[in-house]
This record gives sequence, structure tokens and C-alpha cells, in this order.
Amino acid sequence: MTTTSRLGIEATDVRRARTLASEVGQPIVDLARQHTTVSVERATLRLAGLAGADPDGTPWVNRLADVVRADTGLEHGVALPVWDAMVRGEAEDLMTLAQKAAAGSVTFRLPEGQDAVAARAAARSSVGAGIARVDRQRAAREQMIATVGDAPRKPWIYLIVATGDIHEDIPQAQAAAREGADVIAVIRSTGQSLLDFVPEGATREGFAGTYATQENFRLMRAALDETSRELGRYVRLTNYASGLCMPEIAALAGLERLDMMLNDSMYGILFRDINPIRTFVDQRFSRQVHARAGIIINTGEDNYLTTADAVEAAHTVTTSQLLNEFFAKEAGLEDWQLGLGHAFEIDPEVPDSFRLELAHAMLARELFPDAPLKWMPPTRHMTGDIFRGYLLDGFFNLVGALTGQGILLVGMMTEAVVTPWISDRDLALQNVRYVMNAAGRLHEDFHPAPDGFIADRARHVLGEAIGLLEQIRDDTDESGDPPLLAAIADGTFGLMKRPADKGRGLDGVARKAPGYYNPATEVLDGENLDGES
Amino acid sequence: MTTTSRLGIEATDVRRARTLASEVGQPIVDLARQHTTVSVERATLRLAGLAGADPDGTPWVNRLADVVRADTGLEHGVALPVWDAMVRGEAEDLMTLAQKAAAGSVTFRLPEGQDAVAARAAARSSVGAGIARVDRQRAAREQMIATVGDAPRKPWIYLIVATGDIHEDIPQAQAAAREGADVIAVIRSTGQSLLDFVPEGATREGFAGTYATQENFRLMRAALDETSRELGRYVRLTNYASGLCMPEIAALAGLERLDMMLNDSMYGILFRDINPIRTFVDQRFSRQVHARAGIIINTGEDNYLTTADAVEAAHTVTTSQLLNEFFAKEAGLEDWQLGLGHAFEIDPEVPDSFRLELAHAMLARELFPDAPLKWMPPTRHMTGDIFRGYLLDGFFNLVGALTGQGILLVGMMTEAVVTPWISDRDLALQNVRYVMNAAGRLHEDFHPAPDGFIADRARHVLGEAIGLLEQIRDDTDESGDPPLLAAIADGTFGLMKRPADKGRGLDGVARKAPGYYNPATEVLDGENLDGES
Amino acid sequence: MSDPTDQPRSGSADQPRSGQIVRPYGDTTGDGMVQLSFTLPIEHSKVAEGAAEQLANKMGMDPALVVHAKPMGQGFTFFVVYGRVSHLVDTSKVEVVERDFPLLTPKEANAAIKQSLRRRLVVVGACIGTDAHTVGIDAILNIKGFAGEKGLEYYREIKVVNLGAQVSVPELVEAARTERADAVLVSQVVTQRDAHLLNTREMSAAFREAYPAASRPLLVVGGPRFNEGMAAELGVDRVFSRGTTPGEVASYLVHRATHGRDGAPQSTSSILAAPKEKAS
Amino acid sequence: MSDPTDQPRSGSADQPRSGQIVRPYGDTTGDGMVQLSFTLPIEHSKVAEGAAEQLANKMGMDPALVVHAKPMGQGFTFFVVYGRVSHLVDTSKVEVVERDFPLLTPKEANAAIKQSLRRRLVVVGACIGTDAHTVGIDAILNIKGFAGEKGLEYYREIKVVNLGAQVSVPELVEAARTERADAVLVSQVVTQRDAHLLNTREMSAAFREAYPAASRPLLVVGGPRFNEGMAAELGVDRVFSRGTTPGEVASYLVHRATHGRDGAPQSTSSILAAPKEKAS
Ligand code: B12
Ligand code: B12
Ligand SMILES: Cc1ncc(COP(=O)(O)O)c(C=O)c1O
Ligand SMILES: Cc1ncc(COP(=O)(O)O)c(C=O)c1O
Repeated sequence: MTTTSRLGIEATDVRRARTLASEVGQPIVDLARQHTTVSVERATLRLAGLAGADPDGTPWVNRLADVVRADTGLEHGVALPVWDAMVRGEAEDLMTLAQKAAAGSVTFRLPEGQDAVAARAAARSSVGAGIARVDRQRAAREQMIATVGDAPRKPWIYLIVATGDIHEDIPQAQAAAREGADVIAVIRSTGQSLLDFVPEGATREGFAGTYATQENFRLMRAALDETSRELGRYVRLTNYASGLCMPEIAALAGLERLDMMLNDSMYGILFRDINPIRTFVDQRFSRQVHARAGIIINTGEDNYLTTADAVEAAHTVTTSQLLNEFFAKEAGLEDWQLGLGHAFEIDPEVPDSFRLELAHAMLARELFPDAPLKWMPPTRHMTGDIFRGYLLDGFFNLVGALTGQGILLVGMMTEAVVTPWISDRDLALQNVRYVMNAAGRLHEDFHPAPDGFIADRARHVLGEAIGLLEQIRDDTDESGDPPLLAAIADGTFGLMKRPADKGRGLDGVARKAPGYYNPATEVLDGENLDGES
Repeated sequence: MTTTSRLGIEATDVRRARTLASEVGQPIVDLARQHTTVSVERATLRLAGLAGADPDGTPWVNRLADVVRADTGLEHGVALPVWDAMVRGEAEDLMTLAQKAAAGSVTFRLPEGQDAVAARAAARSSVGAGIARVDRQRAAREQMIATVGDAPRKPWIYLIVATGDIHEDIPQAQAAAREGADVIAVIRSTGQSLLDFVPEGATREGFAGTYATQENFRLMRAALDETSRELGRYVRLTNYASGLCMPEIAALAGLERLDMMLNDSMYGILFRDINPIRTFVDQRFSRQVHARAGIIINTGEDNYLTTADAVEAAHTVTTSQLLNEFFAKEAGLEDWQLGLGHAFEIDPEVPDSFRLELAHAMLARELFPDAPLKWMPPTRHMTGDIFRGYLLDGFFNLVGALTGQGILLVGMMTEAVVTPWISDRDLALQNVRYVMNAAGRLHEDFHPAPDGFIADRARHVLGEAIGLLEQIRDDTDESGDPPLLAAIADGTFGLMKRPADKGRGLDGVARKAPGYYNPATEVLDGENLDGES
Repeated sequence: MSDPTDQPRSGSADQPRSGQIVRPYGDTTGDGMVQLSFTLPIEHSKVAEGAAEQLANKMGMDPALVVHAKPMGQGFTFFVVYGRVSHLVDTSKVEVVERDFPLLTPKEANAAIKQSLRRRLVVVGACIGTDAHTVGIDAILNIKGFAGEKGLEYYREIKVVNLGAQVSVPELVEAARTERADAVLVSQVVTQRDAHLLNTREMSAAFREAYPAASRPLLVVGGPRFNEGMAAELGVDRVFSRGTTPGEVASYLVHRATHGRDGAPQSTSSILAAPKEKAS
Repeated sequence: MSDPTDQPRSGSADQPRSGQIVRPYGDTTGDGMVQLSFTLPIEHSKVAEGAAEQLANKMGMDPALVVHAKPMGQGFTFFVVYGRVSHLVDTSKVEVVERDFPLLTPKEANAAIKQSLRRRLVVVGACIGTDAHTVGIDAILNIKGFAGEKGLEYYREIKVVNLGAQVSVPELVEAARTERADAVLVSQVVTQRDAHLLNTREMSAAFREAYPAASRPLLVVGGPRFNEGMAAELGVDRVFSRGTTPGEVASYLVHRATHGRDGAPQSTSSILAAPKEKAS
């Protein structure tokens, strides 16, 4: 053995796994660069400052983008037609332009020559202002952390609020922060991920969650800024850059200084039946925004284990983490921004379940030593027995303490019953605090034998992950899609078959035309963009 | 280091601690051999088969012993006067003799010469029959374990019942056994330890516990025999050989085939203000009976920690374990019979409390590798927060799993609220089962660094225990009592001052006269008895 | 959760059963002891503890012991209360939907369908509304099944069309029509703000609208938080709650397929309710 | 648990307080949600679950969701129920024994005793009956104290006689006489079968019997499961419950020593109630 691995893992195996992930991922990146989507275009308009909605609640970015698409198609991007109209003086601002477009009183064209140069410059400056705001928010975050202080220790304690009403969410989030939460996640209403627009304004009804809107983001961040100052530590805010509007929500998160975003490379495909190409395109854009905004992403590997068996499917988590890492790095994210997900979801009746959990968690820790892993609590095997649930959460917290997790999603004893009550959160935090205080340094005393059960299991799972990546790399389909697309279509992940030409949101995807222009990707892609423009 | 200690403990330190314990204990043993007590004498009568009580509920053994004492004093023992009367034909059986004695129609004398020889022979045969029954019960236990099977694994799961009513206790005990208990303890009513007699018959009221009576023992053992057969594993029964009637209860336990008994060398002195000499004399006799009966004793070190701080006073637990071991071995008990007590009682707010608990439990495990340690759950820091309590109990169970405890007293989430409900027991067992199943073999992966926090702490506690034993050995008082008595009088243990000439039950102690005779001690002392007879 | 014997239980919802009068049991027969916890939106104080006791008293706990009071955040206190209730529980007054059809093996179910329908029974399943929890409906429909029982796809004589998650009501009605569904199986797991009830009512209304009463497919909903007694109220034929097994659902469908809506045996090979393909 | 300011609270037990009407809070204002658990002495079945729901309904929970049902041993089932109650809690109706005397530092207490009694105040303490839980009374009496406050032994002007555990009532009365106790402090921790109430009543009756009303020492009981409103019912002067600190007890004793039983300031250096040594 040539490594200092506590699990006896060979460095060559780790390298091999990463190489496979990049072999599998690169064709997808290439594909993503060749396409755009309605949501990428709308996100660009949002960065340029277009907000608000018509009286029916349809956002102006949707109204405007729809008209542009109808007039000129999507394949060139909306930027050239839109700023061409602006340069032509069709409206003094984007909002007016959108209103006129909606009213049918403006027609768009694809500018050429000097017109195109002028439109491009106008677009660049307009969108640049938005990106500058994202940059200022990033600086403001760093500034605020420097002034009021940061979370005092790892793991960060992550708590959710989910009342459906932003005005109930706010006091609950503030209370949770006062009780010790380092990160507040506002859960979204069911169904938002399938909406092809981002709702507007402060919202007071949602099912099992609150709509993600720019105004809700702003209100919550302002409230948490206040609480951060009160507590002398910066309390982070999380939401979901996921679903059909992933790029727009990422842009809004950057503009409103959210700090972390749920953002997975395959979740939408597998769990929301969103078209694979749509997802990969949207995902790359949203990750570029996150990279720029200094936002930490949280990936969704835990979701695999809510439907698949957590022992049998352990290696699918590892595989997905490796892919998520590849896509994230390609999009410019750094290690500290990779909240790679995994979860404590083994059936508690399985013998040695706790040791298996430890093995899986230690494997993730060794593979991604610099990533702030996101450790998800038991959900699937939680029942109405709240006492048993409280105990399981304690052992989940113990694995967290033993394996140096970065982000600890706090488990709720009422997981199988209701969205969390205020008392559930309080009890859950007390659970975390007890475990961290009493056993937080137990890892010093904990050294699994290199040929023991735990190390064996970790090596075994890594081996299976390598096998799966090989299988994916070698997958093919008739239309010659990238192997990962073929594999997804085959049902390689979670037994769900998701062909590349099916799924929601496909009609929002366009293959870029040669003249495609997007001032946001131009900036975000940085030096790499020459190929496209 | 010359040992294979996981805690880096020197074998010389362990030897030193044991030598000190025997230096401190031997003078107490000598003292105990020089004295008898009313309860030792009554226990002898019980072994000879005298049972039952007068219409007021005073047991015949008490009535008889009192009259004998009034007539001849206690210092010769009751055997010679009693069986002299029998030989003289005062009654055809002991019960009749006791009734006549109570009625004042028989006078006792101390037989001499041939009369004494005859009385002694009669006594020996009569008490011998009782001891033979104890032997048969021991054989019956072994037989039954061989036939129906034993508890399938360690630790044995120990559950209490405490309704106050033997007829409610029985179904609850059977239910607990079916749910997984390996040992059932019937808690005694408060106050029984201060009664200088053993109540009679099946009892249906007690406060927070059920009276220990021969009939209750019999009923419960019969019920558990039935359940043992039903379950295919022998379910053990426990009670308390403690308080003023320790020897008698031990005898009844032997006669009725109880399997384990709470029996501590100093508990009565410190926690019930029972006279020290009374306690040490009663204790030696009761332990000899337990040794003969194959009963496992459980010592009460956990009690120290319900009043003293579990970190500061950790070494008093170790000291008491060493003394209990010495006294137990001297009385003939073997290692497998030593359920030495310790407890998870550190304030959960103390940083690293779990690691400290582990250190203490591992120390006990190393010092007494062949004893089935009795591991007691948190009680003192339990509150009305039943959720937190359930979690603490889970971490208590984890220490139990990590340190190979022999007897696991199951913690109840309602510890601070009520004596356990049926559901508390069920939930508590579920907690144990989860921890044992999920993490029962975690100790394989757990190796505290020899110079780390846990090993340091264990060595430190052992050092303090050695210091305390030295201090005791060097203690003196004016009347030249054995140093341990002087130390107890000083308040060395639990800050309670218990002088040798104070405390309850002192009037039931007598220094043996030269002609003292007791057929039970004769047998139980075996070859060592020449000095006394 | 269900009776292991394969005969229908006597005593369905509305028939009186010979009952028992019981009280909660703490550690002695009849002691009536229960445990309660809740939060009150007031700062912790003696008055708050008194308020907690008052609530417990109103719930019938007397004495009620507030054994734990924990201030939470600002203006909230969490309580744990133990105490005795004097309410009696009369099991003869309990209304439950007992299984009123025999449990069949897949073989028996197939045979029954074959014999009475003379074609495969068509089942369309979905999670409707914004609900994306498919594990429950998949447990019933997919071959893999649940609790050791194979799902409906495993039954040779049942054709399963599983539409998956987040299906809108119009889509569902459309699919039911296209497939000529005999039964529509809908799952609802999210219950916040009574989403499951609202969605179910919307669904049953749409089917009543789209179909003549006699030819409407059987409507079945399921999910962990449904009350099985609510079928009529929700406008569906049957409600299944947590722990349902595929065998129970198959047996129910077969029973209804072979006995019609009124429970009387079907005389012909008609579909469940009334003939859609042929005259009865 | 008690007000940190050193002035008596307005509004003692019987005065109405301006109140608040509140409901339990799960995750939204006014949702009325509570959690309940209990065991019923019946085998697990659907009927048993219905019976559990019935009990919850009788307690005012509606809807009541039985979220967990676990068979235990033979003939018992454990339930966890969640649901909404519509009961309102009116804090103005809450009766609590608020502290109606100022909290004193040991220094102030000593000065007050010295000034008004002109001798040391004599306190006799014990656990009576078969109760051997001395930690509570020791927390009040021993120098070491509780929650950072020194116990009564620390007060120069208080003489403490702590009789310890399992003291019989006659012994206690005898000791109170011998020591000329101004106050008798009794602890009761074991509450099974209401042992604490029975023992306290026995004790107060014995003191009433043994002393003329005017010269009886002040009777104080304490323990974690007492209801502080029960003093009159138990025949004692004051009841202290969980979390009591020595300073509260000392302050109470001094207040009564300097204000007499009726609460009016004592004019002379008499003992608590009426003169025992000198005429008032
Ligand atoms: C797995 C899971 C998920 C997975 C779902 C994956 C999938 N493909 O289904 C993922 C991670 C995607 C997920 C997401 C969310 N979830 Co979720 N999830 C769960 C979890 C952990 C388990 C549910 C489950 O699979 N149970 C196992 C199945 C077999 O049981 P079942 O559904 O009860 O089904 C049985 C019976 O009810 C019956 N049955 C069910 N349906 C039908 C239908 C018919 C016709 C019949 C006959 C019978 C039947 O038969 C089945 C077998 O016995 C529960 C918590 C828990 N432990 O229960 C939360 C839970 C259901 N989720 C919840 C929430 C709020 C969400 C989110 C909305 C959170 C958010 N805002 O992001 C999201 C969004 C999902 C959405 N849009 O609906 C809440 C619901 C709260 C409530 N009561 O309203 C729960 C209770 C967690 C919580 N406490 O907050 N979740
Ligand atoms: C420590 C302890 C013991 C120790 C006691 C050592 C000792 N010297 O006191 C030992 C191990 C000996 C013991 C034994 C038993 N115990 Co115990 N014990 C406890 C335990 C763990 C803690 C109690 C404690 O010390 N609390 C800390 C003190 C500071 O709190 P406190 O007593 O409430 O006192 C405060 C206030 O109430 C108030 N106060 C109390 N008294 C007074 C008096 C006055 C005048 C005033 C002003 C105020 C006041 O001020 C104090 C400071 O705030 C509790 C469980 C728990 N976690 O509560 C069980 C508990 C009290 N014990 C219990 C039982 C049943 C027993 C036994 C009877 C079991 C048995 N049958 O063997 C035995 C026998 C004891 C006997 N004869 O009484 C039960 C009582 C159940 C009930 N409600 O009836 C409990 C609740 C455990 C349980 N769930 O079963 N126990
Ligand atoms: C990456 C990701 N996106 C989104 C969600 C939430 O679901 P929805 O898509 O309904 O918002 C999750 C749930 O955990 C997730 O992991
Ligand atoms: C050795 C011993 N005896 C007796 C008891 C029980 O108390 P009591 O003396 O009141 O029976 C205990 C309590 O744990 C104990 O450890």
C-alpha cells in the first residue's frame, strides 16, 4: 500500500475512478456547450435586471423570451434580438420592451454586421451589470463573515423551514438560527420544479414548502442578516437550483446572496423526469453562476437511497459524487464549494448497519478530502415511532462526528409524520449538540483495522463504483449519444429509464446556431468561450 | 510497558491495587468472623426450614430468635439452644417450637457436654437439609439451562418490574421476558431494607416496589420457569440481599432459586445508615450463601454516582469494586459471580462526557476481565425530557456494546418521571436491540491511542483509586478499629460519616462467645471454620 | 396490519361488534396514564407551566404533571406532560373499514378475473397533483411489490399502466379513457394543508364529470395518512392507508370485478361497474 | 424558573391576571397540534387503532392521526398519535403560586433574622416515611447548596438540623420539639400510589395534634412532583416543587419570620407564628 489511507484504499484506484468520471462526463460537457435552453436565456435576461410579472403572474422574462423565440428562434440566443431592439430604441428599458413584446407591438430580428456588434455591446454591458451585482454580493458575504463572524465549527448545522408561507418561515428560520442553526434551507413547494417559470413576489401559500421567488429570497436573506448580526455569526441561506428553472434560480440566488444551493447533475432527470439534455445544459449554466457567486452547491445523492436499497446501491452514491465533482469542477466550482451528498439510509434492521454507514461515510471523506460533504439524516426508515426516530438521528449524528462531515442536515423525529414542527427542530438540535459535545472528538480513538469489516466494505464499494463507471463509459445507443445519456436511457440509475429524447422541458432546448451569442456565458465561460461566439 | 493493556495500564499497578484492597479488607473479614447478628441466626433457622409468621405478620424466625436471645443471649448463636430444646422434645418441629416460645411455654438454655454434642448434631442435620435444598436448586438451574437453553448473548438484558403487587408484576415480568429481557429484577418496596424482618406471603402493596418475600420469590420464579420454557431460554430472576435482613433474604434466594442478587459490601452502611459491623457480618454470611447457591451478586457502585459527581468520584467506584471483589472472593464467590457495578452518570453537559464514560467502563473491563460487569444506565441526569432521555440511553447502550458488559440494566426514558410503564420497557428494549444489532461489534474498530484521552483518563482514575486505598489503609481511630471502619467513620465515602458504633441494627450484633456454634457457617466456611467452633 | 386469515372479517364499518371497555395502561390495569407533548406560543414561566397543565386538564388529564418545560427561541415553550385520563374507550363503538372481501393468491385472482371478465383487468395508476412520492404506488403496482408480496404487474390477468409522478387530473382522465381502465389507482403522500384530500376530491369530481355513473372506473386512493373511512366523503370507492399490501389491493379489485358495486356476484363477464364493451 | 427580580410579583394565586388566549403550535400559528402516546390493553388490530383514535378524539384531538401502533407482549399495543386540538388555553385562568416575598441575599436574610428574631432561626429537615431520597433536601439545607446558591447551613443566623432519610413522623415531631424548631422542612420524592401526599398529610396532622395552633412551627414540604397550589389541602404552609433554590426557601422563611402568618410585619422579635420564648 502506498497511501496513508485509513481504509487501505489504493491511490491508483482513486485516480482510476476520477479518470473514468471525466471520460464519462466530458462528452456531456461538450453537448451542453452546443445547446441552450429557454431557462438559460431567461436567466440571462434576469441578470440584465428584468424582473416582475404580468397581471396573470407570468414573469416578464418568460413573456419576452417567448416572443423573441417566436420571432427569431432560440438557437441564436435572445440577447442579440433583445438588445438589437433596445439599440433600435424600441423601449427605454427591458421591462417596457417586455410589455410591448407581450402586447405584440414590437418585432424582433437577428441583427447582423454593425447592428450585431452594437447589440452585443449593449447586451454585454447590461448583463455585465447583473454579474457585477453578483460579484458585489459575494464580496458582501465575505465582508459580513469577516465582520460578524462565521459559523464557529464544523459541521455546519443545517435546518429546514417549510411552512409554505414566507412570513411564517421567517420567524421560524430566525428561531432556528438562534437555537443553533448555521444554515437555513427554505424548502420549496411541491411542484415548483416542474414549473417552467419562476413565480413572483412574496408568497404565502405552498404545499409542504414555500415557492422560490426573488422576493422571498430577498426577504429571508435580509431577516437572516439581521439575525446574523444579533448572533455574531453569519447564518447561511439555502434553496434549490433544480427543476426546469435551474439557471434562473441560480441567477436569482447570486443576485440575492443565497449561500448554498441544492444543485445536482442528474436529479432532475431521474426524479423529475426532466429531459436529460435540458438538465445538463441548465446545470452547467447554473453551476457557472454558483462558481462566480461563491455559492456552495449541495448535490442530491441522498435521493438515490430513498428509493434504492442503501447497501446494494451504495456505489451509485459514490459514482454520482464522482460525476458531480467532475461537472462541478468543469463549471469552475472549487473544492470548498462541493457539498457532495450522502445519507444514513441503511435499514436499521440490517446487522452491523451502523458500521456499514461508517464505512460509506469514511469512503466519501477519503475520496473528497477537501469537500464539505453534506450528510443527510435517515428518512426512509423513519416511522411514526418518534422515539426510535430520535435514537436513529443520534446515531446518524455520531457518524457525522466520526467522519468530519461539513454540512449536517439535522434529522427530525417526525420525519414520517409531518413537515417539522418548531419543537422537532429544537429537539433535533439538542440531539446534535449532545452528540457533538459528548463524542465530537471520538474519531481520535477510532481506527478501523485496515483489514477489518469497515475498511473492507469501503474498498468494496469503491470497486463497485469503478465497475459502474466502466459500464457507463462503454454504454452506447443507436443515435450515438454520449455514453452517459445512453446509460441513463437504459435505467442504469435507480432503475429509471430516461431516454435523451423524452422527458419534461425538451421543447425548451435548442442546438446553438453558429451565431449564438450570450453575454452571460461569455463572461462565465471566461477564456474558454472562443469556440462559441 | 509489560502488559497487553489497551489502556497502557501497568500490571504492577493492578497488582498494587489488589494488594491494597486485601490489606484493607482482611481486618474486616476477621471482624466479621468474630461476630454474629440476629439476621444471621434467623437465616440459619430459615435454612432449617422454619417459615411462616404469626397472626400479626411477625415471622416465626423472629419470634423464636427473640426468645432464645432473651434466654441465653445471642453470642452463642441460636442453634445450640434451639436444637437442644428439640432434642429435649419440647416440640416435634421448629414451627411448634417457635409457637411455644412465643407463648412463653418453653425456656432455652445453652447445652453443655453431651447435650451440646447432641444439639449440634441435630442442628447440623436440620440446617444441612436446607443447604441440600439450596444445592438442589443450583443443580436445577444448571439442568434447566442445559435443557431449555441460556440467554443467547451477552450482555444479558436486565429489566425491572416495580408495581408493588406481585400479581401485576408477574404478567409484566413475563411480557418483559418475551420482549427480550434475560434478567428480571423485582424492585423492593421502599423501606423494606430497614425492616428487621422479612415479610411473609404473597404481597399486593408496596411503594415503588414489591416486598421481597419467600412466597413472592417462589411465585415469580415459577412464572419465569414457565416463560423460560416457552421462550427456550432461561430467564433469570433478581432481588435484593441488602438491608437489615440481608442474610435471610440470601437464604430465601438460595432456597427459591433466584439467580442474581443485589449485594454490596458497603451500600447499607452508606446509603441506609445501617451499622457498619452489622453490615459486614451480614454481608459475609449472605455472600457465602450466594457462593453456595451459584447466585451472581450485583454490587452497588452505581449508587455513589447518584449523589457524588461521576467524574470527580470515578475512582471511588474503582475502589469499591476492588473491595467488593476482595470480600466476594473471600466469601467463596468466583469471578463469574461478580456483577461489579458501574454506571453512565456523567453530566451530559460535560465536554467529552461520552469519552469519559468509555474510559471508565474500559478501565473496569480491564481490571476485572472475567467478571460479568453490571452496567447501569443514566438516572441522575435524566429529566422530564423523555426524548433526550431516550437518546442518552442509546449512548449508554453503545458504551455497553463497546466495552463488553455482562449485565445491561436497561435505561428508561421516564427515569425522572415514573416507575417504568410497560411501554417504557418496550421502547427501552428496542433501543438496546438497535444499538446491539447496528453497532454491537464496533469495538473491533475501536482502539483508543495508548497516549490518548481515553487511556490517560483510565490510568488517572486507577491512580486515584490506589491513592484512596492507601489513605484508607493508613486511617486510624481512637478505639483502634480496622482502618476501613475508621475511614467510613471519617466520611471517606460519599462524604457520609458512619461511625462503627452508630447506625441502624447495631443492637442486633453480638461478639461471638467462645462456644458459638452455627451449623450453616460451619458448612459454608468449609475447612476454614476450625477457629470458631 | 391485516388479518392473516383469508376470510372476510365479520362486522364491517356500520355493524356493531361485541366490544370491550378499556382505559390506557401505564403500569397498572385501569390507571389511565398517557404521555402528551406540545408547544405553546408563550415565554416560559410559572404561568406557562400552569397553562400547559390547563390544556392537559381540558384534554381530560387529571392529575396532569408537567414534567418538562423548555423555552424555545423567543416566545415558545415546549412541554412534556404525564397524567391520567378518565375517558373510557369502547371498542364496540370503533368504526373501521375491515376487509370485507377474501384475500386471494395471485393465482386465484387471475382465475377469478379470467372466469368473470374474460379479458384482462385494466388498472391505471398515478401520483396526482404535485405529489412526486411514487414509492407507495410503485409498491402496489410494480412487480417488485411490497412486504414480500408481488405487485399487480405480476398478475397475468391484470394490465397495469403506471403514469408515475405529478400527473394532472385531466391527463389521468385522458389516460383512463384511452386505456379503458377498469380501475384508477391514485396515490397521495403529501398531506400538508390537506393537499391529499383536495386532490382526491378534484380527481373524483373530474371522473364523475367525464363518465356516466354506470361506466366510471373504480376509483381507489391510497397513502399513509388517509383515513380508510373517508371513501364516501372523498367520492371514491375505496381508500387504503399505510401498510397496504399489493395482495389486498388485487383481492379488492377482483372482488369488485366479480361482485359489482353493490357487492352482489356479477352474473356476466362485465367490467367492474357496468358493461363498457358488451351489454351485460 | 422563578422571576429573577427581587420584588414580589403582582397577582398571586387568586388575582386575575391580564391574560392571553393561545393554542398549541406545531408549525403555524393556531394550528393546535399536539403529540400523544399511550398503551391500550388490547391486541393490535384495526379495531385497536380505531380505539386509539377514539381515545384521542375524546381528548379533543380532531383529526387524530394514529401514526404508530406497536404490539407489545400479549394483549397490549402502544400508540403514537398526532393531531389538532381545538381547546383554548386562557392564561388569565391559570392559578400559580407566584413568589409573594422578596428574594434576599444571605446577608440580607441574616440581617433580617437578627433584627426581628434576635436569635437564630431553627430549621429541622427530613425525608419522612420510607423515602430515602435526600439529594433534594440536602440541596436546600447543606452548605453545598444547589444551582450555585449556598444551602441554609451557610446562613449564620439559621440553625439547621438535618435528620436525613426515612425519618418517622413521631421522630420528626420529637426533634422539632427538642430543637424548638421555627420551621420544619420535609422532602418527598417517591410519589407512587401518592405516597408523598399521604405522608405529608400524616405529618401535618401530627404537628397539629402535637402543638397548639399558635405555636406550631412553619411546615414546608418540597419535592419534584408536588403541585405548589396544594399547601392548604395538605395542611402545610408552603409547598416547593422541582427546581427550588435554597435562596428562595431562605427568603420565604425570613419573610414569614418577619411578617408573621398573616403577612403583616412582625412588631417584635417573636418566632414565626407566635411567641414561644418571650411574650410578644
Ligand atoms: C422517499 C421520500 C421522498 C422521495 C420520494 C421518491 C419517490 N420516487 O417517491 C424524495 C426524496 C424525492 C422526496 C421528496 C419530497 N418529500 Co418526501 N419523503 C419520502 C419518505 C422518506 C418516504 C416515503 C416512502 O417512500 N414511503 C414508503 C412507501 C412504501 O410508503 P407509502 O407511501 O405510505 O405507501 C404505502 C401505503 O401508504 C399505501 N399506498 C400509498 N399510495 C397508494 C396508492 C394506492 C392506490 C394504494 C392502494 C395504496 C397506496 O401502500 C403503500 C405500501 O404499503 C417520507 C418520510 C417517511 N419516512 O415516510 C418523506 C415525506 C413523505 N416527504 C415529504 C415532503 C414534504 C417531501 C418534499 C415535498 C419536500 C420538499 N418540499 O422538497 C419533497 C418533494 C416531493 C414532491 N414533490 O412530492 C413529507 C410529507 C409531509 C406531509 N405529510 O405532507 C414526508 C412525510 C417527510 C416529512 N416529514 O417532511 N421524498
Ligand atoms: C438519586 C436517586 C436515587 C438515589 C438516592 C440517593 C439519595 N441519597 O438521595 C438511590 C439510588 C438511593 C435511589 C433509590 C431509589 N429510588 Co430513586 N432516584 C434517584 C434519581 C435518579 C434522582 C433524584 C435526585 O437526586 N434529584 C435531584 C434533586 C436535587 O432533585 P429533587 O429531589 O427534585 O429536589 C429539588 C426539588 O424537588 C426541591 N425539593 C426537594 N425536596 C425538598 C424539600 C423542601 C423542604 C424544599 C423546600 C424543596 C425540596 O428542591 C430540590 C432542588 O431544586 C431519581 C430519578 C430522577 N432523575 O429524578 C430516582 C427516583 C426519584 N427514584 C425512584 C425510586 C422508585 C427509587 C427506589 C424506591 C427504587 C427501589 N424500589 O429500589 C429506591 C429506594 C429509595 C427510597 N427508599 O426512597 C423513582 C421515584 C418514582 C416515583 N415518582 O414514585 C425515581 C423518579 C426513578 C424512577 N423513575 O423510578 N434513588
Ligand atoms: C437536487 C435536488 N433538487 C430538488 C429537490 C427537491 O425536490 P423538488 O424538485 O420537488 O423541488 C431535492 C430534494 O432533496 C434535491 O436533492
Ligand atoms: C446494593 C443495593 N441494595 C439495595 C438497593 C435498593 O434500595 P433499598 O435498600 O431501599 O432496597 C440498591 C439500589 O440500587 C442497591 O444497589
